Amino acid sequence: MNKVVLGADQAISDIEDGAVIMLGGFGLCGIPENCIAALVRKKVKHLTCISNNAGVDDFGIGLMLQQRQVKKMISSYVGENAEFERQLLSGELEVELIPQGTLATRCLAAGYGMPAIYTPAGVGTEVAAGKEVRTFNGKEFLMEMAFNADFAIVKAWRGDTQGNLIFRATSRNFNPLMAMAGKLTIAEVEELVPVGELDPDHIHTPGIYVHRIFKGSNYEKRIEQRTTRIR
Amino acid sequence: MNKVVLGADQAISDIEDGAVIMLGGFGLCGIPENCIAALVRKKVKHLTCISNNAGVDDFGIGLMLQQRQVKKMISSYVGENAEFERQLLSGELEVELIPQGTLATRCLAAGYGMPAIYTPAGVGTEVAAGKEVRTFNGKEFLMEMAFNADFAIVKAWRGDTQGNLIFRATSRNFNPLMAMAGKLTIAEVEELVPVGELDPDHIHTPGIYVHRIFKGSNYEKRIEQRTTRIR
Amino acid sequence: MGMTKEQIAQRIARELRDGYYVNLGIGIPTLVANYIPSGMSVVLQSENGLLGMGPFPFDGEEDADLINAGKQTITTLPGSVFFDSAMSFGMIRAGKVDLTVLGAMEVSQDGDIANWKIPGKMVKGMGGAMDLVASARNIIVAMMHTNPKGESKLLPACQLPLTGIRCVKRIVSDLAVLDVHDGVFHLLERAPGVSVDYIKERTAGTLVVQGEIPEIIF
Amino acid sequence: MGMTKEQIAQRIARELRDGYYVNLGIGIPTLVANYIPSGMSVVLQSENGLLGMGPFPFDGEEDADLINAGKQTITTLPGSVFFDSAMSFGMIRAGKVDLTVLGAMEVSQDGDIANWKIPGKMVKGMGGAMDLVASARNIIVAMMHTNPKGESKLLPACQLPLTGIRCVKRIVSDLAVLDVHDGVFHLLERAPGVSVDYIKERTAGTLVVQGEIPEIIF
Repeated sequence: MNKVVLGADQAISDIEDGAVIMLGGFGLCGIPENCIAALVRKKVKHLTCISNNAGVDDFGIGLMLQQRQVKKMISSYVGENAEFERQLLSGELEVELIPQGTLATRCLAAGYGMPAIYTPAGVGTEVAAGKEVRTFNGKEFLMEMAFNADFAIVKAWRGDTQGNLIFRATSRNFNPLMAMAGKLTIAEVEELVPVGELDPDHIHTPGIYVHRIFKGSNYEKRIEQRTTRIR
Repeated sequence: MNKVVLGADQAISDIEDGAVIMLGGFGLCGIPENCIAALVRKKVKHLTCISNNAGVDDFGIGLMLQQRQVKKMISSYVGENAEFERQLLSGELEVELIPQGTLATRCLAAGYGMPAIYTPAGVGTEVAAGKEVRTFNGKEFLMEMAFNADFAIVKAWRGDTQGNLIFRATSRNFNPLMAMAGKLTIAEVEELVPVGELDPDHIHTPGIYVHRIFKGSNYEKRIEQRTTRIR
Repeated sequence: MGMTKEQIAQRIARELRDGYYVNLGIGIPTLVANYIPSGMSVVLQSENGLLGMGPFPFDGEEDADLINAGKQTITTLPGSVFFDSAMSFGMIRAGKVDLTVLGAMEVSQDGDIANWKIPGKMVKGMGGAMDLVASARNIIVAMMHTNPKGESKLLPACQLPLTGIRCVKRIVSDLAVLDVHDGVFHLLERAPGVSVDYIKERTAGTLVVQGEIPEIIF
Repeated sequence: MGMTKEQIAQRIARELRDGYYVNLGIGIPTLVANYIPSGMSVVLQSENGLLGMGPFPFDGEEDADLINAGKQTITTLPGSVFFDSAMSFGMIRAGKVDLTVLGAMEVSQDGDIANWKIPGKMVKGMGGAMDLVASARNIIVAMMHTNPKGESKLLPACQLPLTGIRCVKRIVSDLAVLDVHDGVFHLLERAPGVSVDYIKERTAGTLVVQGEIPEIIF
């Protein structure tokens, strides 16, 4: 049983046109840079991408948008991205906007085998259109369905050869949730260690959820809003 | 803002007769020994206890059963416990048995503000009696409600003065879930450290879920089934 | 006339209590962090997965893995915790965050809020706003009382697509502090030098004024 | 006549595949761990919160914080992971565990299973059994073909309170290996020295026997 693959190209080799893929990350923080680059190289098209954001024009999922590889984005915030805007307005790109907590919890539901969850987010708004509204203890909730994605692609800080993952700081975000939610989960890691090197109490994603893992390279880890203070 | 209390007696001082309390632990592993002892000392009665197990005759929740402090147990497995059996047969004690995964997920639901969850566990069995059955993708699920407990009492390995908790090995079990689920959460820890000493990436329960914390003492950590192999 | 953004933030900071866990939205709400009274323990939640948000890093110490919900580089504090987005919105949904402060384009006298979408303009998405407003036990809106054209943003009913309904409890605008309950706005405090009549004229929704309305003192 | 408990476990172990994640119940299922082919990577899940269950500890090295779902002291292995009970049953419910092996008091030809409660006897609880049977993609039941009175435990319909319905895929009893589908039992293999007729006589449910039924070889 070997989950370790050589690199991003091998890891994503069976992602075909029309696939539904989840991509971890919040903004540009914790995104699977290597796999995104490989998807661009593979020129796979008509993808449905579930990711909190859509990258920026020249980085992250923005690179896939530039190559017109994305048919539909399912996100909570698509931010400043001129190419995204152009494709959306021209009708080339379909966008489904869903509340961030709903996005996260629909991943959790998939990873925990729960077909649907109830959340108050979006009650009384256009997000509720066509959805079941149900009252519990006098408060209204929307029923939201678990995601059903062919692939999940996540980025972790450290991983071992059994696919156990540890994330770092706020680059954790959606990564462990999507790792659980994908039918097939690919993890790229900054550091790939032999099995037994990660403390079993510190692992965020158990390897049972991870099917392929590789050590990524040349991480750019671009910063979207560089804010600092004076010493 | 001070979450640190002197000890178990102070921590549970406002738990009154008739309270609904959750107690962490699986078997005797990871149970809040100090708080259980304090509840026995306080002689608080008519409690509803939500805990995966009911201890053994002379340890864990069994100590509270001996003092007839428990009106109702909500558990998945009540094991070998003669006093428990006697009270159950005599009608002194009420028992609600629920599947272990349902127990865990009803805690998670409470901690995550989800009023109800769907699980396939118990479909077609007596557990389903009176519950809504709903079909998703051709499979039947039961709707199970989030717990609503006045107090959660958990045991962690290490904690800091802001209530951040780290659990050890399989003594984690229900503890982080119940910590999230209680309206008021009390944590007893083997080691209480100053804030800043726990790695923010390794904390299992964020302090936002914990209202009181203290360093427990004299942990017995009794082993229920001592199984070993020969060298 | 009216309060500056800093003064709005400063006034909101007076709503903080020791031990509060607080989520601050982008814009004026972020400024509230600058006015936490010293000695008061207030823990800031950032919904991308952090409790205990610290100040911006010193120049050169930015960490790409450590950002807030506005995607700004930040720092941690002693006691900080990281978690995933499901737990983050879980604690929000469960009402564990004591106070949420966010901006608004419109608020109605029923407590509805619109702050994510303007028809005809490019939609960027609601991010975590719908979760926050639907879940928070206590929401304060930080906003300008009127739009640049001078039209009231405190309305009988929101005109813009809603972010959430019946959720806003309190508004701190540049002109006033108001509570929202029982289907009307209640005037509580006036900005320095702003008259009750001036506020009335700029409040399109029903405004209840009871007794003497104190002026905010800084 | 028929297989020993060890042989049942040994036969079940032949169902293991490299890379499997497996949950083994208490009793005969636990013995399956002793027959994992060397060189094959099989990770054992213990539903109290562990992936990668190792053998019992050496005498004197027991750790009270490290037990399995049967409350026995155990050890970890390189690659082990601890998690909470919600994640544990989450991965079970999501079908991430490849194989679940558990005991049964009765199995019906529809794949229903009863293994938690006997009317009139003290009820101990279902523990994680209902979650496991309702969720697992692949369930093998390890059981005696008959009760001590010689009555079949493979029935047209279960008499005891059910643990789960339409879930059992395969049975390895002391007498035979059987599949359960299309509302009948299908005989696949015979225990050493056990005849098809002998199995037929001891199977109360409908038993389909097609072609030559091979004898299990150890």
